[in-house]
Amino acid sequence: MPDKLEADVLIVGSGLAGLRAAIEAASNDSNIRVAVLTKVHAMRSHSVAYAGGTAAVLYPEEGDSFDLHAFDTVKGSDYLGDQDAIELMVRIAPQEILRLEHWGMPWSRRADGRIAQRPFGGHSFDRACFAADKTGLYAMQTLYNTTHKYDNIEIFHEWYVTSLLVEDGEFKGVTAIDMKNGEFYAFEAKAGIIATGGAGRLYSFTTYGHSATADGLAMAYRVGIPLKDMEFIQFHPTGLVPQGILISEAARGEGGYLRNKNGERFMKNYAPQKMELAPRDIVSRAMMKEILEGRGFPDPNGLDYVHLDLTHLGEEVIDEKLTEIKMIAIKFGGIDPTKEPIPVRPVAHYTMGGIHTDTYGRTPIRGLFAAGEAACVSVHGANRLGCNSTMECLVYGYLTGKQAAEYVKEKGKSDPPQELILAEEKRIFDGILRGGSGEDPYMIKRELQNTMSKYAYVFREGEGLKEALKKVRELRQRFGTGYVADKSREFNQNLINVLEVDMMLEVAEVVLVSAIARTESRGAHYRLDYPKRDDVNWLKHTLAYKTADGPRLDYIPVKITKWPPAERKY
Amino acid sequence: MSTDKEVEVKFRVFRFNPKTDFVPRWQEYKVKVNKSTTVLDALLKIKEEQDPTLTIRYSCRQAVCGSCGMMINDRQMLACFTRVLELNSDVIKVAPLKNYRIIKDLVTDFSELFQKEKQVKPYIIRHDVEELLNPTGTYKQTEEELLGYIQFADCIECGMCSSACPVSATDPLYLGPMILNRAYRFISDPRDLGFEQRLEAIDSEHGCWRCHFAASCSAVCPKGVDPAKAIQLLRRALVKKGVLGISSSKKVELIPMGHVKGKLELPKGWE
Amino acid sequence: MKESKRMFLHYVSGLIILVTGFIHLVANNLPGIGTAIHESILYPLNLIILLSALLYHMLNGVRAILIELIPGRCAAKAITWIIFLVGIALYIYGLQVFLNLFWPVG
Amino acid sequence: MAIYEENREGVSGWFRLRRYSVERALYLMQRLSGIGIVIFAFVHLLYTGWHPGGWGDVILGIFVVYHTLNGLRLVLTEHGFLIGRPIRAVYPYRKGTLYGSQRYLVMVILALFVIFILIWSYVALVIQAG
Repeated sequence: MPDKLEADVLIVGSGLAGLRAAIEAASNDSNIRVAVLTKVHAMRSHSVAYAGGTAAVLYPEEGDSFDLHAFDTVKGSDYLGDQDAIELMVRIAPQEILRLEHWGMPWSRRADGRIAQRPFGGHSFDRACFAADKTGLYAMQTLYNTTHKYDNIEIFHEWYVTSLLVEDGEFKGVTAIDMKNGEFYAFEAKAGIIATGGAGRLYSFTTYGHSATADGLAMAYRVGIPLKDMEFIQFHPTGLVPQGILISEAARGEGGYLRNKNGERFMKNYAPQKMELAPRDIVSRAMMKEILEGRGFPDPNGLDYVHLDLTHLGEEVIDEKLTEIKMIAIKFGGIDPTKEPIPVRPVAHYTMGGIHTDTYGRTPIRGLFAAGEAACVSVHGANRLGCNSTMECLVYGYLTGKQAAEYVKEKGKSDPPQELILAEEKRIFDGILRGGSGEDPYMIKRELQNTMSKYAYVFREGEGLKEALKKVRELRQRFGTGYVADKSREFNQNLINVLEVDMMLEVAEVVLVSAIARTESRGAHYRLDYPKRDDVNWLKHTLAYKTADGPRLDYIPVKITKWPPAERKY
Repeated sequence: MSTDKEVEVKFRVFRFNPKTDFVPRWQEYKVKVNKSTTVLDALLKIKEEQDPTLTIRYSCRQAVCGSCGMMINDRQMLACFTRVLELNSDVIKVAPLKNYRIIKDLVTDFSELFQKEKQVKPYIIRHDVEELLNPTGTYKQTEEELLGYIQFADCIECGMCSSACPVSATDPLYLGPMILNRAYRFISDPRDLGFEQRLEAIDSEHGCWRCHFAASCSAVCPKGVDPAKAIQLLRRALVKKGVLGISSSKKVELIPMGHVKGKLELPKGWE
Repeated sequence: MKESKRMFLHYVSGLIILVTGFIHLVANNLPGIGTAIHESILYPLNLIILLSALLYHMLNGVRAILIELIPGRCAAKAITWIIFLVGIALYIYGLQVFLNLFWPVG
Repeated sequence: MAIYEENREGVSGWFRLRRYSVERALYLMQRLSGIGIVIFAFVHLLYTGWHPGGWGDVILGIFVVYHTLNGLRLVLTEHGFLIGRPIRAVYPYRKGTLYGSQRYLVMVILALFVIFILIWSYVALVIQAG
């Protein structure tokens, strides 16, 4: 029988949403024991990489308003976002900005000492609060450091959660492996929050770190929670060729240009008003169109690109506000952005879909919440605006943390079912570690990524998606239970990688099935065979449930409060 | 762009599992690399194509998460921030960071480091507790005040500075550059009022006075943080305040923001 | 005493050694002005200051090295005390040497 | 084995100078010269007025002069002088402690060191012996 550990609120994932939730739950009552389980060191979560900023209405006296922010978000989402949730979110956002400010966040400032804001794609007001172009690093640091303030938060660095323990529709805990010594634990908890981030590593050309392997999504999916809107994957316009490292939208926010082979600012043909600062789906499609029509620069690896031109901004602006971009361009691209344009191409960047939750971040399982990119509330609908994701992480981290704290106060001790724990231990150690069979997981992963990049990229097509689905199912067959070459217990990364690929295959299937079913083009999901938005048939969210023979799809309506669907023009 | 031809490079990688092996061994691999291949890319290529048992800690691959600090040719470097060909050597020696306990292969144990971090109370300490939790405005801070600490806030906690430090080489209790830098980041923040409360850890026998300005920490820092500078400025603050008794009072103005409201209605439990 | 005060004295004593040590060196090596200093009644005073500063600076330096070499929570305290006692003993010995030097008994 | 698992450099870490900045070598020399001076001072006090003489005096001079000059540099830098103000780190990074005034100070003390040692050697080997 594996050892047992206990906590009141258990948080899986230590990114922005996870840490924010931990702080909220812990500050609510010092008797609530909060455990954060993370498969990396908490500070290594990929939230550290976001650069641009966090959107919030800070200066209504200057013309911004909650309604304007909500409308921008709704319009950006191609009217698929739930408007009640969006209104709730934008209302809480400024408070979160100020909380971070009070906890030590070095927001960039105006001359009068107040928080500065910069323009961002799709926003009709300059409302992205930023800290140079390392906002994520500073925000993560602020939150991670603040967790030290609370003695009732314990962070379990490098613990890999393998499954959720659910009985009678109620959350009971998780099973996890302590990677350091390979011990298997059952972790009892009264409430759980999943904040494991997105599924970006399904693609080979991606801005995500190596850790974003959709674990949380797959675990939730396996215990019967539907995954919502998984066909919507955002492609950020500017990923550095060839690594895929993100060149933040801040580069365009500060006035960078996109140019094609002829040196032309081609965005004038696609979004004449907003130009480079149109929403990401539109810019990405424009770039891909330029590339496909032969106006891009060729790349020997097939990663054709266009140019992001910052040379006219001057060294001073780049040094003060775009330092990280300068570092990335010089070190990884071998290009000095003050002198040469940067080669960029649309890159997998964000999973709009995720674990199905209601307006407040609650999943259908009692006691289980989801927050951040792993969740789909849905506030981003079919396309997310820049800076809104980190706002969502903070706001929903706060909301779920608060609710979880309230929830556990009235709960007795949770008692997870033994047979589930034993079965999971058997599956991992007897089934995979000692007795695993199947092909090399790394090759499977590479093939999966190539398939997804080829068929489920910016432009999609029914036939291609079906082809990809066939391929993914074939990969699943070849993967078997998963084969682990490294038989040792201590820090068995090979085992973890196998478990990750297992989860990725699961989620990839959902993405493809959802995408095949949606026969329209909306936001980031653009079907060449159905290029029009279809509000009559498709103004609804996809829900994918796990069944023995693949995902079963269901649909629920979009909540509309103030803004009926209209044509989207920038 | 990446039209450059591929070159074969030899890697000598440190392999050791303290639980099962008696002594470490060096294993050699040959990898094809091009101009843009980083050491991390090469190691992952080894892991995925040649030896899945090789254990490396890695995550973001863009020098911002701080996972992949290791000894590359005997110097602390981030594997993702070092291009293989930039090293100009035929054999590349890769070993775990010095002065941390080894968990396996290239993975080292950071738990002591994180424990030390907690000792210096790395968060904003203020008396207005209610304002901290439910803000009504923003603390005024000019860009100039920001510049006083922003360099030290750039730390990604890769732990390489503490690994390079010659004092940490003999004294495991020494807080080390990473932690002292973190402490000074908060002490120099105009919003923070917790100077006295951090003294117990900083001003101890294993605190900031064990630094002897070898500046190796700054030499290896991949983010331009300059922890040596932070430590010296920290000592300056200690001497100024603790020894000479010159205290500069920190006063931070709160600029209220009317539209931010604290309370909201949330549903309770599940229906 | 706080570590910062101890180390501040370390720097101060270093500077004192610089001055008094220089006088000591000149007094013992240069003819003329050196001899004049040597015969002044302030010379023993200079020596005593030099001895105090030197002992402090030296032993504190040794203590720092030992603390870095022998880690342990109690070790640092023990080292400090031992060094302190050694310092007292050496200081008494030094004073006695000076006594013999300048005011020899018999 | 525990010693490999512990992975600590120990005293050998002091001598690992390659691939780091020059300040690390200066630190090592400061430490070694300090230990040398301590040993001399004990003997000097025990056998009142003793000094090695000749080349021994030259070596002692090297220790004392180096320790003094570098010590003066440390008095300044370790209290935050001449290492630059905190800045916004911009790639390619220039670290104040390894660059600018601090480095000039290093050059100055090394130059002074050479000059003083030459004078002292002349005194110790020629004048005193003569």
